[in-house]
Amino acid sequence: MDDAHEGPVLEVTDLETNFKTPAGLVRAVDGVSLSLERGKTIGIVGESGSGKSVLSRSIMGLLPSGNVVRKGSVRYQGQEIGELTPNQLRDFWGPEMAMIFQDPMTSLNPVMKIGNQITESIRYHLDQSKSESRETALALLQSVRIPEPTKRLNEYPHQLSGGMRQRVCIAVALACGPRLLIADEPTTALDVTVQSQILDLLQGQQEARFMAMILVTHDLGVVAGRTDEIAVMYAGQIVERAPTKVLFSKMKMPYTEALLKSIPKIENPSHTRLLAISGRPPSLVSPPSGCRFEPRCLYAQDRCREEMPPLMLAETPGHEYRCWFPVGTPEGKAALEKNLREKETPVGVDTSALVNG
Amino acid sequence: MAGSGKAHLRDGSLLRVEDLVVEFPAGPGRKVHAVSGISLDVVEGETLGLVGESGCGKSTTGKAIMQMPRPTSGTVAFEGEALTSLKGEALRQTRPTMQMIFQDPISSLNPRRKVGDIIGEPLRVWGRGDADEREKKVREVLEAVGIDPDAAMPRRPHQFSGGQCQRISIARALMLDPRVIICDEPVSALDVSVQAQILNLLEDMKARYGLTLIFIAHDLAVVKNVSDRVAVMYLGKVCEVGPPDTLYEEPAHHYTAALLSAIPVPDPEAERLDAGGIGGELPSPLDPPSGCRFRTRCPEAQERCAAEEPLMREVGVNHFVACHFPRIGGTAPPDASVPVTVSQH
Amino acid sequence: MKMVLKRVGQLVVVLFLVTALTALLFSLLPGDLAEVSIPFGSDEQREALREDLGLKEPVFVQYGRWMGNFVQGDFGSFYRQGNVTSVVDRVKSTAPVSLQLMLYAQVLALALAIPLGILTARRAGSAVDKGTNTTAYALLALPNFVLALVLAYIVGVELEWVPPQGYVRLTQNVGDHLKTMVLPTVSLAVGQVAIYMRLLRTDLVATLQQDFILMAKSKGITERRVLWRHALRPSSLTLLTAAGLNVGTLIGGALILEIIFNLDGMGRLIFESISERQVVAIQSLVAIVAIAYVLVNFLVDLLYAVLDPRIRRG
Amino acid sequence: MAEQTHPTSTASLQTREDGGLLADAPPEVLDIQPGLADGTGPTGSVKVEKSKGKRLGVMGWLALGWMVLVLLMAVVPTLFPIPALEERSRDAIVSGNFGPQSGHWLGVDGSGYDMASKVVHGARASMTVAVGGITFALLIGGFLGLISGYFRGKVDTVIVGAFNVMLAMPALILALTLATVFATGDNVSYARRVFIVMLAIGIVSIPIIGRIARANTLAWAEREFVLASRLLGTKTPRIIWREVLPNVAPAMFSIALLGVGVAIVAEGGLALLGVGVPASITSPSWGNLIATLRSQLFLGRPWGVFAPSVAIFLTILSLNYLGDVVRARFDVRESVL
Repeated sequence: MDDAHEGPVLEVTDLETNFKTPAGLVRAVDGVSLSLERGKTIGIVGESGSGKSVLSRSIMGLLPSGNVVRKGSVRYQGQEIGELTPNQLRDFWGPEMAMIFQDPMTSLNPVMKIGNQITESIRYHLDQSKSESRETALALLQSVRIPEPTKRLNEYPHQLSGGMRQRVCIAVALACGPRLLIADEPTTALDVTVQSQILDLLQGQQEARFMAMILVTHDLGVVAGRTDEIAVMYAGQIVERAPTKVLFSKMKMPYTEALLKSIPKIENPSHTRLLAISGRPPSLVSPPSGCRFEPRCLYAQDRCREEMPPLMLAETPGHEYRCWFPVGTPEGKAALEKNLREKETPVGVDTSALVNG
Repeated sequence: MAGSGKAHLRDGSLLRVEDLVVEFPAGPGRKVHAVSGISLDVVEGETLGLVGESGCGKSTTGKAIMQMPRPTSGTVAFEGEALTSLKGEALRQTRPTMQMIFQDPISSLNPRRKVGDIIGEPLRVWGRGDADEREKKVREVLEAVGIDPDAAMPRRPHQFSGGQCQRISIARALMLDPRVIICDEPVSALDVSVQAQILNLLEDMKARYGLTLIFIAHDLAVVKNVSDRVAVMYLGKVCEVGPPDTLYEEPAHHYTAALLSAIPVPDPEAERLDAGGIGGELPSPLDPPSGCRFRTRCPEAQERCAAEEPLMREVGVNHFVACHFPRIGGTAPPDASVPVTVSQH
Repeated sequence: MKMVLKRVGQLVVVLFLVTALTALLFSLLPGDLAEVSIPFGSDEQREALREDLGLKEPVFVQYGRWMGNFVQGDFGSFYRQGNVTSVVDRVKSTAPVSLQLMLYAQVLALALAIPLGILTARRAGSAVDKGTNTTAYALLALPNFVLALVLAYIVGVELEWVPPQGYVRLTQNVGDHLKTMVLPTVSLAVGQVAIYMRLLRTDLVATLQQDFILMAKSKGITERRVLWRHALRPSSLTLLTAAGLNVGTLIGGALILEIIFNLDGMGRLIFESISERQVVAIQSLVAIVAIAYVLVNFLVDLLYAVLDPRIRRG
Repeated sequence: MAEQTHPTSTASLQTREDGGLLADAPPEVLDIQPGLADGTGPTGSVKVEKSKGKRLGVMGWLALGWMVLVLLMAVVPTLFPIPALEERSRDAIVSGNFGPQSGHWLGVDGSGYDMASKVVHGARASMTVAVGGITFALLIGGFLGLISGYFRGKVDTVIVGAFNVMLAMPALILALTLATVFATGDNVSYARRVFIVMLAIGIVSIPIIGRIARANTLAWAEREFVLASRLLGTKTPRIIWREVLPNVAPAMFSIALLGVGVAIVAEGGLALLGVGVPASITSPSWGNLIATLRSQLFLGRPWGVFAPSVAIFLTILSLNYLGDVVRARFDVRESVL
């Protein structure tokens, strides 16, 4: 890949990723489009089963071959990823794109020294000698702020704490200087104090290396202060996408609003009643034909069940949402008020909690 | 430590834990100091939140209160009766008064039994009621936790989602009309939207059945939401106890402050208070630091912190901290009576 | 070091219990041992034998004497009509036969099972995988003595490629030695191949689904390297344990095959001693087998620590 | 080590993201929450649950059919249209044709006795010894394993030590010793010999089944539902019986099915060593048929060995298959040796 490429590093268009299972076709990712510029970070937020992890692996081309059906386009610096042979794809992994996984306890090989786990891709992709690669690994460990890096090179993963292991994983991912870093729930398995250290580290490295970064998480708090743009996923689809500040200040999608309201907030007094989202996400085998959030939505009307809303543009540039009765609009307000009056939505979601709360 | 002391204990509490120590053998001559002399109490109808990061001993504390495993030393008293001195059948007789809910809702339910059997089991174990009365009670409690009894009773746990399994676990804990329920990370394994349902349910059940709760979790916001009193733990010790609103507003312990500043806030405009976080690694529970256990990572640590273990003292209304140099309340007075705890190793 | 000491301690306890149990068992044997051993001897000969074996003394005294001799390398004697042979001498002549048989079989089994396990795990679900698995499945249901008899009949009797029975020492003639060993070795190895292959396949398939394999793949290194450097080592642990535990099965199998193929090995020796009630010899032989078994498993534990660094410390 | 692995993977569902969901997601389940009668819908999706691997399948039915046949042979051999055991075929000896022929579907042995008849009648001794021995081992080994895994500590140390001592002696040699000591001599009855062979096979299987039971108990007893039951005040025997055993039983049962196969082989091995079920014209077992007729093999008359060998092969194959079906059905992991 040459640096001369103009435009976004990554362009995803109508990406679909389905899994064949005995129960039927699971539509894990369903028509997702997004693009990402160099030096920018996009946050992908969703609950488990929303398809966010499948999306990130699908972008990498890292899905198992057997039972996966993939459609749509993923272009990395103009190159269509789906057209690459496995060998070409391997040359992409490391120097072009790299990934960090959720659980640092299981994502390092337990029987291999840390040094070797870092140097193997350096030696393979960058053709460095054994001693050169060791120097590089040492520098990497220093840059991810691991104390006593020389000693660590000869240690095994079980000798490190979770936070240290995630730092090693970051060093492994950064080893060949990728332009796109995908961090798939990098801090979910970590304690809160370690989480902030790791997020700071990722942000620092992303800025210093001018990388594009995809930060996948279920926690709106994690992406709030650290991304340029956020995409909210629900049941395999992007339901809202906006620049970070716009999303929080002018959210249109009832799901985004409900998600934010269901989280206990530290500044609220104790025993504040939470606005829980009733029910649970729909089956990905036979999702509702209308809006996928409709069965749980407080704004839902008959139209929502009949017709799937497309991604619509909001007034702010770069803000898209998937809703017929968006939050903060006259239609949305009317829909909500109607449901409040009738104490329930057309499918029977109880709205009285909202009145009491 | 983050320290010892019992200044924060109250009179007339329902459950009183004093100097609780739990140690596990870890090979010849070594032991894990999981819980090292903590004291806590809960008054009737209150929710005590126990918060801390992984490895701080909060779950071990919960289980030791239930005498499962039995603590190495210390006393646990329920309405003045020391559970720690009861054995065998006498201890078993106290079981119905305290129940527990666990983190992993799927592991909490026997996959080979039907939900109706699982929920009815406590009544059969204690021989309460006849078959009809038992079924009536099962139905009542299942409905209370928001599960349709007719659909649920003949099914097995794997046919339910994590959130529903957690509801079923709560129902089982309620069957014997307990006075206290210890909730050990009950929402950590659940998605955010389901988490809110379970938290609301716990509040409802507490009101409906007049429960006293001990709520153990690592998420400070969740703990604040449900608690009347919060205890922060670090490496087997309690560092700070207080009412949630004041404790979160004005943390006295440096560790609490660091924890609070590390929470990611879902608001891009929020100023990220960079309190420097806490550096360093959690010390090994095999060989904890002398004096205050937090001193190896504390930004304000001084010589005294290594030599002398801080005691609990009141720094605000009902707000207690075990720290020599807390963020509020001034330096602790010198106390020569406190023996210097030096690590044996 | 601590581990070695602990292991030696265990070895001693196991040996003591195994031999004591054997001694106790044989003391329950009905009839007079001297009578059974030399049915046609004179009364004086029997009396001498009783004296020699200490048959008049209580069991534990007999046992103590045996133990004293055993640790000094004296394994006792065979008492037969008119002659007394030393157990040590017989062990020296028979042990190599059994060891060769087991070693050949184990090497052959692993040499076939490891590549097959890797191949089928990599192509899990493919025709090759299914075919290999079905074959392995069938072979698992084939007792080694059945296989041995069928092979002896087809290869030895019908085709006359190799002698159906008998043994030639390695030092006598290498070619003939291998010819006599091929049928017993194959008979013993086939079942093991199936077991090992299936174990390795299962473990590899599980390992290949681990996060660290995904991580290794995402580094963009070759598939070969992912398989050999990352997946194989953590997957070989169960196989290793199985190989150690299987030594017991191997010894039992060797015993049967030595009888079918008429090989003069340890198994035959044990069989003879038991049917002739040579109590002292049995105790020594059982002790030797137990030592071998425990030692092999000790070696397996050491290898385990080499393969898995998590076990190494403390 | 391998023994510590958890028996099922359901727990991972909650913590792992989509990867886990797709790898082993439960069926999209019914939604029983109030106010959500519609939504994901309780209909349709529940039925999808039985996936392919869990049904018996053609092979499973064949295996089951063969085992039923074997049991019929063992219980009512008279059901089968076969010549009497004592009947000899003059024709076969005269013509020198010992292979399958009209009236002798499995051929005849070197002395002209019908092999089908011997195989059918041999089933009783073989199955008695194998099923009886394994049942004995299942009761004793299963009990010891449950106790050992549930209580841990000293009880565990003692029981595991006993298992290890038993395992340090190769099973066949131990069985041989037991059979020699208790079942040889002039005036030992047939029934006593069969009983002792059965017992010998049972005793050597105890540590194997015991280890499986223990490893599974260790894993299941760690589950929180067991802790929950203890906290409810349930007495220990009830916990073991109601909470632990139902989860450990599938693993024990599947290993017992394999164990019956191994026991059939062991019966053959003991017969070859001369201490099995005593052989005579009227008391065949599959093992003693092979043992007594094997010398004919070298004389070019292999049918005496082939017929019982095929019976043994098919039986073990069926048992292994059924064992796997049990394992797949109850999601038993193959982690334990």
